[in-house]
Amino acid sequence: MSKVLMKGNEAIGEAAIRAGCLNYFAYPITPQSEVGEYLVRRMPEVNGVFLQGESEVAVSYMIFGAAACGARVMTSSSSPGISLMSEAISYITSGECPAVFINIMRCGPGLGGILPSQADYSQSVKGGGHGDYHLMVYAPASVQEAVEMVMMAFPLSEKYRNPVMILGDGLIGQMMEPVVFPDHLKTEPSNKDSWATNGMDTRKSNVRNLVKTLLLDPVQLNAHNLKLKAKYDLMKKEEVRFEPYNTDSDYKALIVSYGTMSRVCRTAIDDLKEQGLEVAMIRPQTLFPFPDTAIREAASKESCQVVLGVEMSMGQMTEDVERCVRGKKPVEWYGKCGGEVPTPEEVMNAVKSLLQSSRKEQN
Amino acid sequence: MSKVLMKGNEAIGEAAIRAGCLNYFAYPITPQSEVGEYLVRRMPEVNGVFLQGESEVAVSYMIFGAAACGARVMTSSSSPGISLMSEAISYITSGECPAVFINIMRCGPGLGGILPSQADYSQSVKGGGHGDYHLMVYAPASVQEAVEMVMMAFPLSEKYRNPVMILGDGLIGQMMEPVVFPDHLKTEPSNKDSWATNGMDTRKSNVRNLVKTLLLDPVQLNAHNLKLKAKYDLMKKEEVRFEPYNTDSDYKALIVSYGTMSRVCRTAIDDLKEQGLEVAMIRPQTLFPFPDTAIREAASKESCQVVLGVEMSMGQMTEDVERCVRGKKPVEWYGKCGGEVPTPEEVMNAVKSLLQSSRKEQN
Amino acid sequence: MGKTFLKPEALSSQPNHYCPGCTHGVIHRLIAEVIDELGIRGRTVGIGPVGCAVLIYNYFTFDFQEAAHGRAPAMATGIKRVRPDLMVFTYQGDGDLASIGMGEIIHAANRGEKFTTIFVNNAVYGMTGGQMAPTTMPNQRTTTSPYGRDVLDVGMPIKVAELLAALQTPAFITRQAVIKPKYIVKAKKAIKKAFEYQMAAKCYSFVEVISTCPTNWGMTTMESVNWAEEVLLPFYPLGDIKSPESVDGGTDAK
Amino acid sequence: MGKTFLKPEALSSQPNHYCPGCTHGVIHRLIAEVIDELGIRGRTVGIGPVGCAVLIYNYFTFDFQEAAHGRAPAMATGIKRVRPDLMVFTYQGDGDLASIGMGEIIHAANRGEKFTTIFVNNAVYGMTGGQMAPTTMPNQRTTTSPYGRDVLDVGMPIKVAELLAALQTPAFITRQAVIKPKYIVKAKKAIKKAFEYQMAAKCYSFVEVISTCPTNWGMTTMESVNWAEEVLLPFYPLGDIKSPESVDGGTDAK
Amino acid sequence: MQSEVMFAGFGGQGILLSAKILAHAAMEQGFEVAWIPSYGPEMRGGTAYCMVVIGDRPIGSTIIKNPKHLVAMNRPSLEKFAPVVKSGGVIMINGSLITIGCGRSDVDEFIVPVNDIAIGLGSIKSANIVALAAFAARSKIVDLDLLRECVKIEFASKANLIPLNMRAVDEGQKAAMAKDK
Amino acid sequence: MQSEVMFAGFGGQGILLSAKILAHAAMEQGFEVAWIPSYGPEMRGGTAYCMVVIGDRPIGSTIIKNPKHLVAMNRPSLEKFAPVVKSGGVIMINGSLITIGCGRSDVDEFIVPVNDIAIGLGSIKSANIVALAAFAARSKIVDLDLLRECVKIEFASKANLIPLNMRAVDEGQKAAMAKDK
Amino acid sequence: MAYNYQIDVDRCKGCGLCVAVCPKNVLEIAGEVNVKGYFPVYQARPADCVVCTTCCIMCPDVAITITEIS
Amino acid sequence: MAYNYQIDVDRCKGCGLCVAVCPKNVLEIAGEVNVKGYFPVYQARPADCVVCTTCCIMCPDVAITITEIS
Ligand SMILES: Cc1ncc(C[n+]2csc(CCOP(=O)(O)OP(=O)(O)O)c2C)c(N)n1
Ligand SMILES: Cc1ncc(C[n+]2csc(CCOP(=O)(O)OP(=O)(O)O)c2C)c(N)n1
Ligand code: SF4
Ligand code: SF4
Ligand code: SF4
Ligand code: SF4
Ligand code: SF4
Ligand code: SF4
Ligand SMILES: [Mg+2]
Ligand SMILES: [Mg+2]
Repeated sequence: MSKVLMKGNEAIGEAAIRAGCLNYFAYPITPQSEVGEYLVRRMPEVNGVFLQGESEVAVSYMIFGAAACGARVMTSSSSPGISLMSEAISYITSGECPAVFINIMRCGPGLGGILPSQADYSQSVKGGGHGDYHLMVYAPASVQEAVEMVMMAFPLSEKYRNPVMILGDGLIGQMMEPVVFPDHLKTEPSNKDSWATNGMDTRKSNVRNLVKTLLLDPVQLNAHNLKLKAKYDLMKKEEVRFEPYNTDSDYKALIVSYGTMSRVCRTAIDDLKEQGLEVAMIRPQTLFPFPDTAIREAASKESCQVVLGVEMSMGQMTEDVERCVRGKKPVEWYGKCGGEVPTPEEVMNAVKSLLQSSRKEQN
Repeated sequence: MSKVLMKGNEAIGEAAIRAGCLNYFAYPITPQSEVGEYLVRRMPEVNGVFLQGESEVAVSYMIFGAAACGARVMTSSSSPGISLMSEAISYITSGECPAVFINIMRCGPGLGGILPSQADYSQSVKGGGHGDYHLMVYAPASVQEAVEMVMMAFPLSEKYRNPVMILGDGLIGQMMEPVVFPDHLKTEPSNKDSWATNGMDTRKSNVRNLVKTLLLDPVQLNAHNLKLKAKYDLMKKEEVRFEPYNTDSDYKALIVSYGTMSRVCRTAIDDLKEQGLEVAMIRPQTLFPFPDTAIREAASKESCQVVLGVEMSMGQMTEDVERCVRGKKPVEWYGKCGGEVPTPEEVMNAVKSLLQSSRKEQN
Repeated sequence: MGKTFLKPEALSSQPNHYCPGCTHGVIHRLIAEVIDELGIRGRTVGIGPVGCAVLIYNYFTFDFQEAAHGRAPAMATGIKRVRPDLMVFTYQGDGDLASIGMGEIIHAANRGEKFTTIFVNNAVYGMTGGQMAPTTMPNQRTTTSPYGRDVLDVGMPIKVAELLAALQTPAFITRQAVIKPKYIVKAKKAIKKAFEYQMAAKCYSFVEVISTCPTNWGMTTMESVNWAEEVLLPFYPLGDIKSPESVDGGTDAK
Repeated sequence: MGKTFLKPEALSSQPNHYCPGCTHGVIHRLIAEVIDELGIRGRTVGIGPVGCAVLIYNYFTFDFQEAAHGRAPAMATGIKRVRPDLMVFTYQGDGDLASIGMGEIIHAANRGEKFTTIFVNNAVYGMTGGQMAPTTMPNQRTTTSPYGRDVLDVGMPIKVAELLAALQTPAFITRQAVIKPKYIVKAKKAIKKAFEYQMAAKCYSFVEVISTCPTNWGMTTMESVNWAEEVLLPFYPLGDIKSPESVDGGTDAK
Repeated sequence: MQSEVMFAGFGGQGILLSAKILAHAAMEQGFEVAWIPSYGPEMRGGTAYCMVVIGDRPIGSTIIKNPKHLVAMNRPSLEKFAPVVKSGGVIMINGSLITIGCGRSDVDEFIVPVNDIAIGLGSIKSANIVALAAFAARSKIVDLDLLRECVKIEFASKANLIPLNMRAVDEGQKAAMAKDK
Repeated sequence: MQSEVMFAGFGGQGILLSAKILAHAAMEQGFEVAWIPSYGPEMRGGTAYCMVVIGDRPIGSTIIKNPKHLVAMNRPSLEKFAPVVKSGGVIMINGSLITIGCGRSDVDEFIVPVNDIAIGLGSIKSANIVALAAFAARSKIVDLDLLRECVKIEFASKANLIPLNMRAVDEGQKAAMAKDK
Repeated sequence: MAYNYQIDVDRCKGCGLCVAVCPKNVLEIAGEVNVKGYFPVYQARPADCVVCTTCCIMCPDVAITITEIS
Repeated sequence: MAYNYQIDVDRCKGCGLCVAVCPKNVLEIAGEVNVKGYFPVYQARPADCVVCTTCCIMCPDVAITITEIS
């Protein structure tokens, strides 16, 4: 299919349909309402389901109910709405149902603002809800990548029977960029008869299925948690995705940055190169699982003096960078939030002053 | 006041009253319902307010409203209930209102079970809600400590104008232990006229107060986030609390463990000592701020070969241990969840096998 | 001319965990009998509450989902929207449905979702140890109204069936009881009617059932059924309150 | 015999951000006038919604709190329970109050919380760009009902005032409009009455106000007030629906 | 030195209460104590048990797999816990409901028909106090007079029950002594 | 090589649309493009602006403090953005609403009374297309025929408006040329 | 036609509801507990039973079943 | 008694509601925009004004005020 110019939110809606997701439940919230406004028109064309729920809490359980009976489902929201979904997200992971959540982040905390932000990193990656669980979290840096990640998300969430979140900032949702849509996925969800509560007749079985999360016996519940942990460990082994940039140079500093913020960093790195200063970047495409090893190895490179986490939040991701660098190099944070997007110039200055000070320390 | 034998949940309720908290809003949930069942009888005796809200979501905003007009308020809940409060918690931190949240954790994810667990570490410490904020999080290991932490919590939440969470496991709530109650705090909440929406007449002023979290101007919202960050940095400087155990021995292993889990570890350490094996422990009493330095320094000790995070969850706290140890020593995790509480024997074996394997590695 | 009586097929043989004399068990059996008679066991999905009936999935022999506290109507909506051919019912207590779940039940009913709700009104939070429910009677003592429900402080009990009947969207709404055989027989008919409306994709259907909680009422079984009959029934009158046939979906009663 | 007209003291001098002809501004002014007349500015706390009125705190000269979407009644409950002497009102749109906030408004009303709610019914989500609200009329086009609200799919509009009136707890519940001067004069009287009930700690008071949204209705100002009068008012009849005096707190109307 | 007592029986047999009174008495005697109930959702008619930990140092782990002593009020609890009691411990068996023994020679097993004694005293309700007193007397874990005081304090609000329960203590104590001969 | 165009004016002046058509044309011409609107809560009547980034390499930062060009549809936007335009850029001024100049000598400033031209064409609504065409012709940033095609595609659903907007393109183009003399 | 009236002693919780509703006063609570510790019912006066199933309808635990025996 | 009828031109959004409700048809929308880009109202026929405040009551923006002048 040819190239089209499309707004991120609408492209995400279209990508879902092409991934065979014909069921969408959501509650409006800026800056992602266009996802629903697009799908309310598209779904009837494909005999799909569109429903505006009465609240994010309700929507999150509509998703659970629909996913639990085997449907391919998606919702989209933004930060406060995701907070309200956190109980259900915990339930859905424990009930091992596949589902896709889109979070087009706005600025917090509280009502905050609606401009681009990455302040929901911890909520998405560490678990906003209660209990030991993880979402698989993808962070697109362009509309094209958002489309590809949405289309990957469904089969992956079904493979692991775990919800997947696409974590984008407001720019991803509001920006128009050229998009080429991959071919449709085969629309039949992978066989779910082994667990989905889709009615015994549907699966021509007289064994009933159960989707539940209550396990009163501690031995069973511990085993269940170990089973979930095994899935997360497998994701860490198999699903890590990241993009290295300028990593074969003899870089003096390593930037770790994701989403649209990483595009600003890329520009900064290009400009620094012209100024004769080599800087590299690891751009996590999956925030969970996080590219621990890639970052640690990149940080270990001889030439690299310092690691800088650059994010539109107050160092949430940088904490993970610190963890995986294991003290091999000093780890620093640079960022802004509240809708202020650091410019390439600001990132360049942050890197330079950092290198100066670290040079000072050496003297 | 003399020693009394009291159930954790009831002691927490009494401690709140002695801290001058005469306003309690909550929704029932096991294993903490006794907090409310105690306060519904006690509050009338002190002309206090008890209200059972219709849901945790509603309760969390009752807390916001009451706190925002200057009252000293508390709520208590358990894991799923806290998830439902996460939007409000984000609002309250952004609105800079003091309030105390009790989370007597149960096992997740989902409905899970009601036995002791520590699976809400990440939710409480990293922020279950959206945006850049932190709760100050205290983790009591005994009923007595729960009482003391509750009574500290109110003045601290007012000092920082930030909510404080007491994170206890089911044992803290359900266990009876001897308690000696500290004297009453002066019941007048610290002066809040500079910000509380308590009515202009109340503060004999014609300047009105505003409690809000919307900041559409990114420069202002970034500044607001920096202001909050400054508070969290100050907490990291001033409010870290931890208990070292057997740290002046030449310990071969360092355990990091909190809450009732740490009591099991203490027994394990005593028994290992008898067997001639020295092991030390850092017990974080504050989970945020986390005792980074104390743990790093303890891990750095010559004799220490390995660091072991022991928790009733799948390694949530151990990630923070890994972060602050900065690769100085290998960091491992041992734990169970779902209501299975590791026994001293199990902890002892975990430590021993760990030391063996690390010895192997050395050969 | 005796009659025979057997455990319905839709009901599992597992003994329930309810307290002696708790009528949750009666309601379970009636649902199972109706599902057998309608022959829909193979395409039914039940949704359990969080409440004493949290283990309900153990007592039936068809697909079941377990909801979070109060959210069963949202889950049922999710199922019916993607699989209208499945027969779906929610089973909810009065804390679950009328307190934390009020928003979900009102909106599901108002959208006219084509599922059935069995609403167990026992005037108390059973599972968590007897706290006050929205349906708790004036002056009734509970662990969170130890001196009796003070209506001046916390308001009157909520008549959920009448409240839902005030919505404009056509629906079948009825109140029944299972405290004595004569009521049980009627209750079964009402539950069957509710499922029939769903099978016809006609409307949302809601059956409130007055049930007992001897344990938290602090009464013997017999005291419980009598208290329910003498105190609850006058305040919560039995019978059909609204049906989709009634003019402009308005209420029958009044 | 002319009259004078001045900006009330309770209203700030800051120009509002509402679209031309949006009647949110009229409602703001009426509230301010009532607060001036009752002389309660110094002990009033307003609670704003998330909706087009999210910046409402800029337009008044007394203490204000900003709620999360739909939760204003819970915040008001928090304030009134700890400071019954403060005069508290919530200002909420129909998405805020009738959709996400349904549970909170019903329970606050049913507890008989002693605060006042100003409910702005403009049949649409204004702030977020014109999505369907629970109050959206049958066949009304919105960005999430582009072919018109299909009542068979999403149900009938919710008559919030009538729904709250179906609760048993005594309350003052009225519906007004601000689309033409004659309605505005009545609306002000009703708002004053609502605050007077609160001052007397008599009951919960609720004023639904039919308002316009020219921008999302896609109409001129005049088209808007006329559409509101011709389409909304017949479905949402004006007048007092319930008062605490009426027998057993029941409804006046019907 | 630390010792643990497991009280176990049916729900409704007053297990939690007798355990609490023992903990209280031990506290008054200057020991460190912890009272750890088995809590779960309201599944009625099940087994109820409660652990009391008594020590002279701050109590570490409250998770005890092998208690020192056992007070078994019904058969399922005896079967469940008898095997894990530390050797040298006391196992008190409610002879009124339990017809078997614990089958261990390394513990001090003794049988008291607590229900029958309680019924003899006029109310089955006092069975848990009879058992408590019998166990306390036998194990000498706390001072009996202190225990009496704590029973009084516990029933302060229902003063009319105090005489009954005092007699329950006496009878329990007698039963324990009796066995000594 | 990358260039950025800032479109700015009142809400309702069709800013976002003309920016979108430019981005579309550039895309069709084989460039990398990004269209970045200013989005905010529905505060009507305010200033609306939209940035179009056009480059021959994948576009990095979409946060541009100094655009190459500016299309200023009203005075506030001219005052706000004229100072930050890169030197050598084009600044198109809507002469119908703006009576001042940008006060810079290092840019190619030119004034087009787009409202008047649009009214002349029969509908003020076409002003944004006039401006777009004028700017495109002046800056030569995209091929004018491609632009025409994209205008047609944009209005495909409202075909009756196409002739008007074709004329708007012509007039805009003329206006730009005119200035060349 | 003959019927087989069965009380599953171990399902019965001895709540007594059936006893109260039996029109013929056939049922009584037994003296010894079942495995669960409850005192179950039994047909004290089976001869009086008219096989009306009222007790079955009332029983929350489906402890009573009635089958035909040809 | 004389009155001072004031229209705050820059508050006015030109919505025209006051024009429509004025019983004396006093008001009209002006031809030139105000600072916000709106076309404000003005009293086209001030002589006809009966100072009834109907326009003030209708105005959502409190753009019209009427004061006494002694
Ligand atoms: C979010 C959440 N809040 C609270 C609880 C605790 N809880 C479990 S059941 C229940 C109430 C049960 O009462 P009801 O719905 O009336 O059912 P019943 O037990 O009376 O049949 C509560 C408050 C929970 N599990 N989850
Ligand atoms: C939790 C949450 N969900 C959704 C939103 C997005 N949102 C803001 S206002 C609004 C609806 C506003 O409509 P209404 O309440 O009718 O007020 P109006 O703008 O019409 O006056 C929505 C859905 C939000 N801010 N927070
Ligand atoms: S607590 Fe009440 S509702 Fe729950 S099982 Fe027992 S009697 Fe039934
Ligand atoms: S969008 Fe509608 S409600 Fe919002 S300000 Fe504009 S007209 Fe008023
Ligand atoms: S069948 Fe009828 S008569 Fe026989 S025992 Fe049951 S209730 Fe009594
Ligand atoms: S009703 Fe059922 S459970 Fe109750 S006594 Fe009769 S048979 Fe037993
Ligand atoms: S009503 Fe007010 S805002 Fe509207 S035109 Fe008249 S004066 Fe201007
Ligand atoms: S005061 Fe009355 S007459 Fe004068 S302009 Fe206003 S509405 Fe018209
Ligand atoms: Mg109940
Ligand atoms: Mg609205």
